Amino acid sequence: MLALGSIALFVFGLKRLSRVRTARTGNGLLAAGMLLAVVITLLEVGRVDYRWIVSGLAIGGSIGWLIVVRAKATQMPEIVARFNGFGGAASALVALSLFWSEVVERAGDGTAAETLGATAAATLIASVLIGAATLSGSIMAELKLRGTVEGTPRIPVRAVVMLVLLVSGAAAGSIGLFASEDPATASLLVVGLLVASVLVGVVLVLPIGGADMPVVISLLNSFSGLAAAATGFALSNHLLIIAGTIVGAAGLILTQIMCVAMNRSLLNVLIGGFGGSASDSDQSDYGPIMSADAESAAMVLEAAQSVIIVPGYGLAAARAQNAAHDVARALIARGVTVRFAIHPVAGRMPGHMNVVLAEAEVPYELLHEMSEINQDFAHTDVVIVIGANDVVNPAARDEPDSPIAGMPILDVEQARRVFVIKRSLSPGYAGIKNALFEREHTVMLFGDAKEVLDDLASQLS
Amino acid sequence: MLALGSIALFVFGLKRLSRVRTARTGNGLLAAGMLLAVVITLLEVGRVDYRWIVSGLAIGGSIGWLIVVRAKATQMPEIVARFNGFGGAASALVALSLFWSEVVERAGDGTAAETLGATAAATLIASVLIGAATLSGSIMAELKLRGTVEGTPRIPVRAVVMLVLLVSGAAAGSIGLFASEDPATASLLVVGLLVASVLVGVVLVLPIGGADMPVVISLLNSFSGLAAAATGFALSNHLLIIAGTIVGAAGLILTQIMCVAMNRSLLNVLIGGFGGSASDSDQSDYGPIMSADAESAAMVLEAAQSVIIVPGYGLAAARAQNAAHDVARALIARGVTVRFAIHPVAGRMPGHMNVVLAEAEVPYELLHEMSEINQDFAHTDVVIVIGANDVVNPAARDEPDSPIAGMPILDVEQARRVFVIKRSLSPGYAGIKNALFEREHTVMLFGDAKEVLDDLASQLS
Amino acid sequence: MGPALVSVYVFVLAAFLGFELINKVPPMLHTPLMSGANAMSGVTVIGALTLVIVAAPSTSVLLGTGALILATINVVGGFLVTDKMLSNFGGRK
Amino acid sequence: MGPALVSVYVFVLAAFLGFELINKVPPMLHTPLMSGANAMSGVTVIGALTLVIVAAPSTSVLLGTGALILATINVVGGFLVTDKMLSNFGGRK
Amino acid sequence: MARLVVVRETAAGERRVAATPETVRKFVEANVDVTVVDGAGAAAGIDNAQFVDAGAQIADDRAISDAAVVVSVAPPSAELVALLAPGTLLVSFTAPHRNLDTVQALAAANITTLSMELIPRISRAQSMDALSSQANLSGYRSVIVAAYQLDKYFPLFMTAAGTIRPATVVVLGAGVAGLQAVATAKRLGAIVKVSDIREAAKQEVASLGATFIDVPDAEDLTGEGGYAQEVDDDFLERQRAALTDAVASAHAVITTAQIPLRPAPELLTQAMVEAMPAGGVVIDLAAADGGNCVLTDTERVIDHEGVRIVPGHDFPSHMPAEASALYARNIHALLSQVLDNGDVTIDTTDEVVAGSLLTHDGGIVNERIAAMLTGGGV
Amino acid sequence: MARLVVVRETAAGERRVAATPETVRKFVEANVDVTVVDGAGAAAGIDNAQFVDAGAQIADDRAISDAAVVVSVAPPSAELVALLAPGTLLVSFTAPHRNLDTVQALAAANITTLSMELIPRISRAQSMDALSSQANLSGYRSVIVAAYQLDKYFPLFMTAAGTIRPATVVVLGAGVAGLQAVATAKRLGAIVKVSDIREAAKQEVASLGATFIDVPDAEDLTGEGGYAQEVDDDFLERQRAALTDAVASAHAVITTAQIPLRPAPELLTQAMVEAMPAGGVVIDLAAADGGNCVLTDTERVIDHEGVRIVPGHDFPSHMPAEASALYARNIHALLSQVLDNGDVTIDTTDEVVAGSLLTHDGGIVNERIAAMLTGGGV
Ligand SMILES: NC(=O)c1ccc[n+]([C@@H]2O[C@H](COP(=O)([O-])OP(=O)(O)OC[C@H]3O[C@@H](n4cnc5c(N)ncnc54)[C@H](OP(=O)(O)O)[C@@H]3O)[C@@H](O)[C@H]2O)c1
Ligand SMILES: NC(=O)c1ccc[n+]([C@@H]2O[C@H](COP(=O)([O-])OP(=O)(O)OC[C@H]3O[C@@H](n4cnc5c(N)ncnc54)[C@H](OP(=O)(O)O)[C@@H]3O)[C@@H](O)[C@H]2O)c1
Ligand SMILES: NC(=O)c1ccc[n+]([C@@H]2O[C@H](COP(=O)([O-])OP(=O)(O)OC[C@H]3O[C@@H](n4cnc5c(N)ncnc54)[C@H](O)[C@@H]3O)[C@@H](O)[C@H]2O)c1
Ligand SMILES: NC(=O)c1ccc[n+]([C@@H]2O[C@H](COP(=O)([O-])OP(=O)(O)OC[C@H]3O[C@@H](n4cnc5c(N)ncnc54)[C@H](O)[C@@H]3O)[C@@H](O)[C@H]2O)c1
Repeated sequence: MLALGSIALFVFGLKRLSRVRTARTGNGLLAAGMLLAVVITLLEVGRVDYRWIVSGLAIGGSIGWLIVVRAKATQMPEIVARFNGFGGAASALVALSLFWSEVVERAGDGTAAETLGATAAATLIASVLIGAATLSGSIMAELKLRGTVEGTPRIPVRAVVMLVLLVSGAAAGSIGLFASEDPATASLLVVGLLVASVLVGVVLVLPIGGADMPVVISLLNSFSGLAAAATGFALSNHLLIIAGTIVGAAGLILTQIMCVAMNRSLLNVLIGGFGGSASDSDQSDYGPIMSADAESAAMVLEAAQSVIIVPGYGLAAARAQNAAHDVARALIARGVTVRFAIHPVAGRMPGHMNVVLAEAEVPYELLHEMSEINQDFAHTDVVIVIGANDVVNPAARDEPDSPIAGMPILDVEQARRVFVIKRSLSPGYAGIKNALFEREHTVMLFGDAKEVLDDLASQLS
Repeated sequence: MLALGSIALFVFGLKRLSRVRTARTGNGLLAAGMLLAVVITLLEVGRVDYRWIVSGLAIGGSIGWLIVVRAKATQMPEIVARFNGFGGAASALVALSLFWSEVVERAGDGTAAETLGATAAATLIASVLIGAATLSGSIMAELKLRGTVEGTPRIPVRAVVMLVLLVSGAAAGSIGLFASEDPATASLLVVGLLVASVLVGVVLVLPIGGADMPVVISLLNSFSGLAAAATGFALSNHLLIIAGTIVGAAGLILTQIMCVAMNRSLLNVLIGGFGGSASDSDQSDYGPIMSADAESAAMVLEAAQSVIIVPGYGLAAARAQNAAHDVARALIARGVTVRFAIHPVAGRMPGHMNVVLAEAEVPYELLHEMSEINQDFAHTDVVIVIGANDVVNPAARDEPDSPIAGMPILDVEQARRVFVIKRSLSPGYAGIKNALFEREHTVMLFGDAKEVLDDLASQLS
Repeated sequence: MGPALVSVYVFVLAAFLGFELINKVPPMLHTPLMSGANAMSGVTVIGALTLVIVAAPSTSVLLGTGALILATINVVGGFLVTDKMLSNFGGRK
Repeated sequence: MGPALVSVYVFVLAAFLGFELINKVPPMLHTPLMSGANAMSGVTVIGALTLVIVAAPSTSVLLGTGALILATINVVGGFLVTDKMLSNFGGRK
Repeated sequence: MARLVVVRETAAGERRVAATPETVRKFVEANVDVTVVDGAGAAAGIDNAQFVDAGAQIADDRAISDAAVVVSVAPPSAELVALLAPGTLLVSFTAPHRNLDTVQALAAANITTLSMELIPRISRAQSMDALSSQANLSGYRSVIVAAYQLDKYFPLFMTAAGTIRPATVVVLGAGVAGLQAVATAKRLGAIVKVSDIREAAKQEVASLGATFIDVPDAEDLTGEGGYAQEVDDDFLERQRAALTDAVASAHAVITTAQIPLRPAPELLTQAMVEAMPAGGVVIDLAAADGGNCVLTDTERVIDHEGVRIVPGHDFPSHMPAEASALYARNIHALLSQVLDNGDVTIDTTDEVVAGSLLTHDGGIVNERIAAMLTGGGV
Repeated sequence: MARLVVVRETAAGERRVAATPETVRKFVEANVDVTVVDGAGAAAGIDNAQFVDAGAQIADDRAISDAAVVVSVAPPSAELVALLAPGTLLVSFTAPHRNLDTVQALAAANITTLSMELIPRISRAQSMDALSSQANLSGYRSVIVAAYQLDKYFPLFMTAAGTIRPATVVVLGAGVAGLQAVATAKRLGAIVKVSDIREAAKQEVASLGATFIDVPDAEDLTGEGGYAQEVDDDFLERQRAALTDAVASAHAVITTAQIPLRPAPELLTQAMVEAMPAGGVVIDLAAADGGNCVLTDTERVIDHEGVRIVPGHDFPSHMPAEASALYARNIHALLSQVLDNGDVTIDTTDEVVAGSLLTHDGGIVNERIAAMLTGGGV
């Protein structure tokens, strides 16, 4: 019955983990569910020899902890890949361990299938196959992410190779477990299965570009869930079946969602050859840039008490004035203080911002000229820069040789957080780079100003 | 394995049934799932005497069909309540039948629990209790909907009565099945359980107002699902457990959603005393009025090819011009032909509509004067009247004594469907009733014009 | 693990599934969805079927047949009435 | 109904549940969700636990202990790394 | 087939004409025989030839004496009345409360007069409502004139050469002209504040995005037919007090407050004008009825301590072509009710005809005007 | 402590002044000794007393000879040049290409001249950019004048008295003035069509919601500094052909097309004007440089077959107070670069100073003007 609690924790955990506001507690629930599952299992196995268990848990726990504390923020995806590989490997090892303990070491009569039962035998094969392929695939993914393995090497007739590997692996496994009565032969065949499975993972991931790795890892993650479920079948452990299956299914959906977000199809990703290297960047002028989507921005805005909106030519070009006003209204309705800071030369004609904001009937009281508002940025939680560039470019102050040197600018950097809405990292009228975009507390919201703002407004209301 | 197909059909069916565009196929899938379940069961029971089965199915099927074809559109909710009662009754009867066949008719040794197994016995009690309460509750609900039983009679110390009924019923059932070794006594006690259960349903529903009946029916529906699941436990039929539980859980969520939509809490509804009669109406001047929400309107609009928007003073009063333009834009983006029909005296000053629509930059090409567009209404799929009243009032044409008699009006009635957005049924400037609102093809979208249109725009994009 | 316990697993999973299945239902679908779900709760019909497989008219068979008839009304009528409600919507099918 | 069949029921229900559980994930959560799910897939740890309950170091026990270690790394590391990712968000907790 | 004559306006500054080629064509189609007095359209940019093309004859003033129907813009002069034959139908503005002797003369001459300003303000009569069509134009024009007169941008601009504060425009009276002035001034980017004494005006002003100046403790002073009631001095005093601040910061004040057939309320005192910023403008659309500003001179623009006061009653004549086109359509719509296949039928059971009938059968039909003549007030 | 003198403008129709009490106050704070010529602000509504309040002295013209810095609006007259002592810094519009002899005289007199129209169009110099500030005002004003002149509503109205079609306004040249004209005309509800030859102008026009008239096969003719290039006759021919239809249906045409230091392109031919509807208006903001319309007369409004042609080069003087306030700030911003604790320092390595320097140390510093004088073209 306790197992049901564990399942409930898994279900609620995953659900919360998929919503921004609850993600962290969701992760906690998942961890609690796992702890509960372990405890239940220990209770069930009863009074046994804890030597291996304790040392296994201790060693594994410390290693996991160590890997994480040593990781740099930029390495997260690689680490996820690695952990994922470990999970797959664990499933395969569990299956192998079962095989050895029940078949090889017992050395009873008959085939393994007869010893273990057909279902267990079949799922044992699945477990080894999926687990081992997950391991090797994950290792490949990590190497690609690190850039150790680069490019998208084409494997000739890859589909055929894959098929051959799968078929031969499955055949070896089946013969080993269903036909062979000799444990030695059987274990040899199982090792064959293992090798084939490892190769499957390599062939699967090798030709896929580094930029597509997140999708691949997500897919492999779904696989390792399934491997766990297969182990569950082999061990007749329902908790394992359920948890493994849920995460397998959820992982598949997540993979699909990630593909859609990248505007790719899963097949497309798996065929490979796309994606280049993970560290590719179009905008070589710029260092690391942080970008986000409207939902994340909305979350930050909700927590803000004061917001200043800085419109520029891009607002007018996108004719996003109504959308900007909608965002302001939504924030005001939430009790946020909202002001617009108008730079004297924003836009392309004197008073351009006034003209377009008047079209959207932004009340004059909300508009503040530069000299009036510049010292307030330091006490402002969030600045939203909408299609402005030159007028918020610190180069005017910091780089005496800049073409805009000496022009007074809106000092948006002073604010706690800066969102910049524009379509790309392209420069503005003056044609120069803007270091504001690289600041640690600047987050780019890429896209047409009207679209981004519409999105933001609907998130906020 | 076929049973899994049936479950899948149930899952997908319910899911599709909860989305407007797929609702009808969803219902079909559910029906198919049910058919499959019946077929599976018939296959499982094997070669038996089909006499009862065939006649039961035939009689039940025809009665069900007859009830539906004879029903008027307005009676739908009553009919759902009645069917629901039948479902609950069926579960109770199945449980009773099991009890009679296994306990009374076999007349073996020991208690029923010993004969049937403890789980089956316990769930048998649950099945009778829930099923019978669902039956009587549903009958009450139907009577309330019909107006046969009116008001919200207060039952003194209702909670206590309820508790007593539940406890005594459960006690009778438990003693009958777990303690009594004499089939006759046991069956007497089971009848006691039945009676108590029927009373529970009555006490539950009687004090609840007619307007809250939909929520009550939904709750009872969830119960009848649980009754079916209980039957499944009693019969060890997993398909029954799964289908019953899914519908029980989904029904509970639906009940919750309905409460939220009515701005009530479930507890609140169940305590009763609210809700008055189902046929209450505030606006006694008007005959039956059809109203809908933005989502339904959006669905109709999506299917339209030509739409005419008729703005009036309410559009200006709500300052909904930008929202109206957003809706127009969203429709145009879907390939719908959209025009605005401007009545010469719409608003409160000459050209009022032009002024406000210009603020929202509705292109002049979309604006059409009355004389230009009046004959086009007949070929128009949908008209959206936004805060206009007098200028679309057929009284100007049909009632010679009306204060607006003789004023030319926009002939919106000619269109296939008319949506009218306003806050209430209050009259406009001329202070008179507008029969347009009662037309069969008119649907009111009540609310502030800006809010309704914002909603509509987000549904459409 | 006993079969009863597994049934409980099944029950719990089905309940979670039922809860997750329905998220946001537009008001216009409240009644049809309730009606469709109601028809589905007539699934008890398959319970009734397993009880009326003998020829002799005993009390249990009569009860079972009653259950069968009522459940069938629920199922057949329920799906029909739901379809009737939905036929008014006219959206793309 | 055999226990294997029931397990299949359980499997199918769990799969449906998994599919329904996740609807729309904001892009910023793609990686954390993947990472959390990944940690959860280390649930195989409980399989490993059931295999290493004897004292004698046989091949199977060694394999099982390897599985246990790897699965624990996956679980512990996975949840920690997920939490680390999420700690940057700073939203209300 | 009745003969309809379009007079040439003789009033000073009147540049409109009561028919245009467009309406002449419609009259001719409806079997009305139209004669236009030579040069009637000249000031509005319509020459005789265009009228002839539309089917009219051109004649001199004497044609008026043969007419069954005479249409005019300005209230009839004594000369015009003298020319009219008994039984003629005259359709025109008449400003009866200001021209009581003309009204008497019309009655005495047995002229049937439909007065454009008496047309009831009901929905179906809006197409005949010349007060509305002309007031709308005046409201628009008043803002254009104010913008032209002011040494000040209307909109707010934040530019490299400093911030330019927007102009403040105060509009007194939110009837047709007032609302159009509000809308136009808002369009140009001014800050617009409005005062009126009808409750409904508040929401109407809000519907155009402007702010309303509340008079403390004011009740709703809506009178008959949607018009405002005349207010007492005590209320006016309070209203002026409420307006003082707004007017003192206004670059332009546009006044449109009127009470039908009564002198316009005096809303702007000399002191209030003097408190306005130098270079300010007052545009008084109520000038013809005495003006809302005490200083208004109907004849000319005056400069009072740097504030220009512009009488606006003749604004429609600033845009005579546009104004005439609208007025002519109003006249045509009203006559459509009265002319039946070219013959005049005065149906006094018709609400619109009865309402606008001033003199008929030798008597003064309108009760309020009759009462004024017999000495009483309203 | 340098002495700065504000001249009284003498050019015909010039009503602006190069300093306002606001800028005088800032100069005084920066240790500049300001003298205002008696009556310099009168036309702009600023009297001597206000200048005195701000810390200036009042003197007559002779003070100019003692000045270290002289500020003016209009290009210096021969009389002013005669008054200037050698080494004086003159800051003013100079229209050098139209006043080559004045430029020579300035150089000969060893005057250092900063010409306001030569200030480079770079972002940081925008606060000094008088061309922008004045052009913006002219653009706004041009629409107000057009609306005032037209016997036509700007917005579309669908009323009980019929539908009033909106006015169509064509704007030629979408620089600062043109864009402001577009914005103002759009605000008033007109249909606005625009032509320009710079590629960027297209998006800028779209950002104001107006439509762009494409010239077939046009390349981007953006020249140096964001200004337009001068175009050849062949292109002009094609451009005019592309404009013909739009102009023929325009109630108002506002022309603003200019090329720095060159005559304005001739965009409106006589035939195009004649094709306009009667009562139409052409407003030519390029009048000073010859006009974009062949018929433009710099001195007066002319009426050509019912179309009025209004020269707009003096529009800033229609709103002298507003225009002076902006111009004075531009002057102050430029002088802030040049005055260091009250002393003049000409730093020719500064891009802005170098760009706007016309004459210095007895020579003509600006190369283009120097080239014009030595006979060559640009
Ligand atoms: N005010 C005047 O009178 C005047 C006159 C002429 C020139 N200028 C000059 O113009 C500049 C004005 O500065 P500013 O900050 O307003 O503008 P800016 O520096 O020109 O930057 C505008 C930014 O808007 C973005 N943008 C364009 N279209 C967009 C869209 N549809 N959605 C979202 N973003 C869009 C562009 O980035 P993406 O391409 O990445 O989207 C661009 O970087 C100054 O350099 C000023 O000197 C001013
Ligand atoms: N055009 C002119 O020059 C002029 C001048 C004066 C009078 N009139 C008269 O005004 C009338 C104009 O006709 P119309 O159809 O435009 O207007 P109307 O007949 O006055 O009807 C306006 C409707 O808008 C609704 N409404 C008000 N505020 C709303 C809001 N915030 N959101 C949604 N709906 C809102 C009101 O219903 P709820 O309260 O139920 O929301 C009302 O029934 C005619 O009778 C005309 O004669 C016209
Ligand atoms: N239903 C229709 O067909 C129709 C058509 C046009 C106008 N109307 C209505 O007629 C009414 C009058 O319009 P109008 O423009 O001809 O009015 P008007 O010219 O008589 O007066 C102009 C405005 O001045 C206001 N006013 C009077 N005394 C005032 C004071 N002391 N202070 C401030 N404001 C004062 C009036 O309330 C009115 O709004 C309005 O309600 C209008 O909506 C109705
Ligand atoms: N960065 C800055 O600080 C700043 C400040 C103000 C203006 N500017 C830029 O300077 C440029 C010039 O502005 P301006 O208003 O002073 O220009 P201008 O007065 O010299 O000319 C006005 C407009 O006429 C156009 N034009 C020239 N020949 C034409 C022809 N044959 N047909 C149609 N149009 C023609 C020009 O392209 C220009 O847009 C613009 O690009 C403007 O954005 C930049």
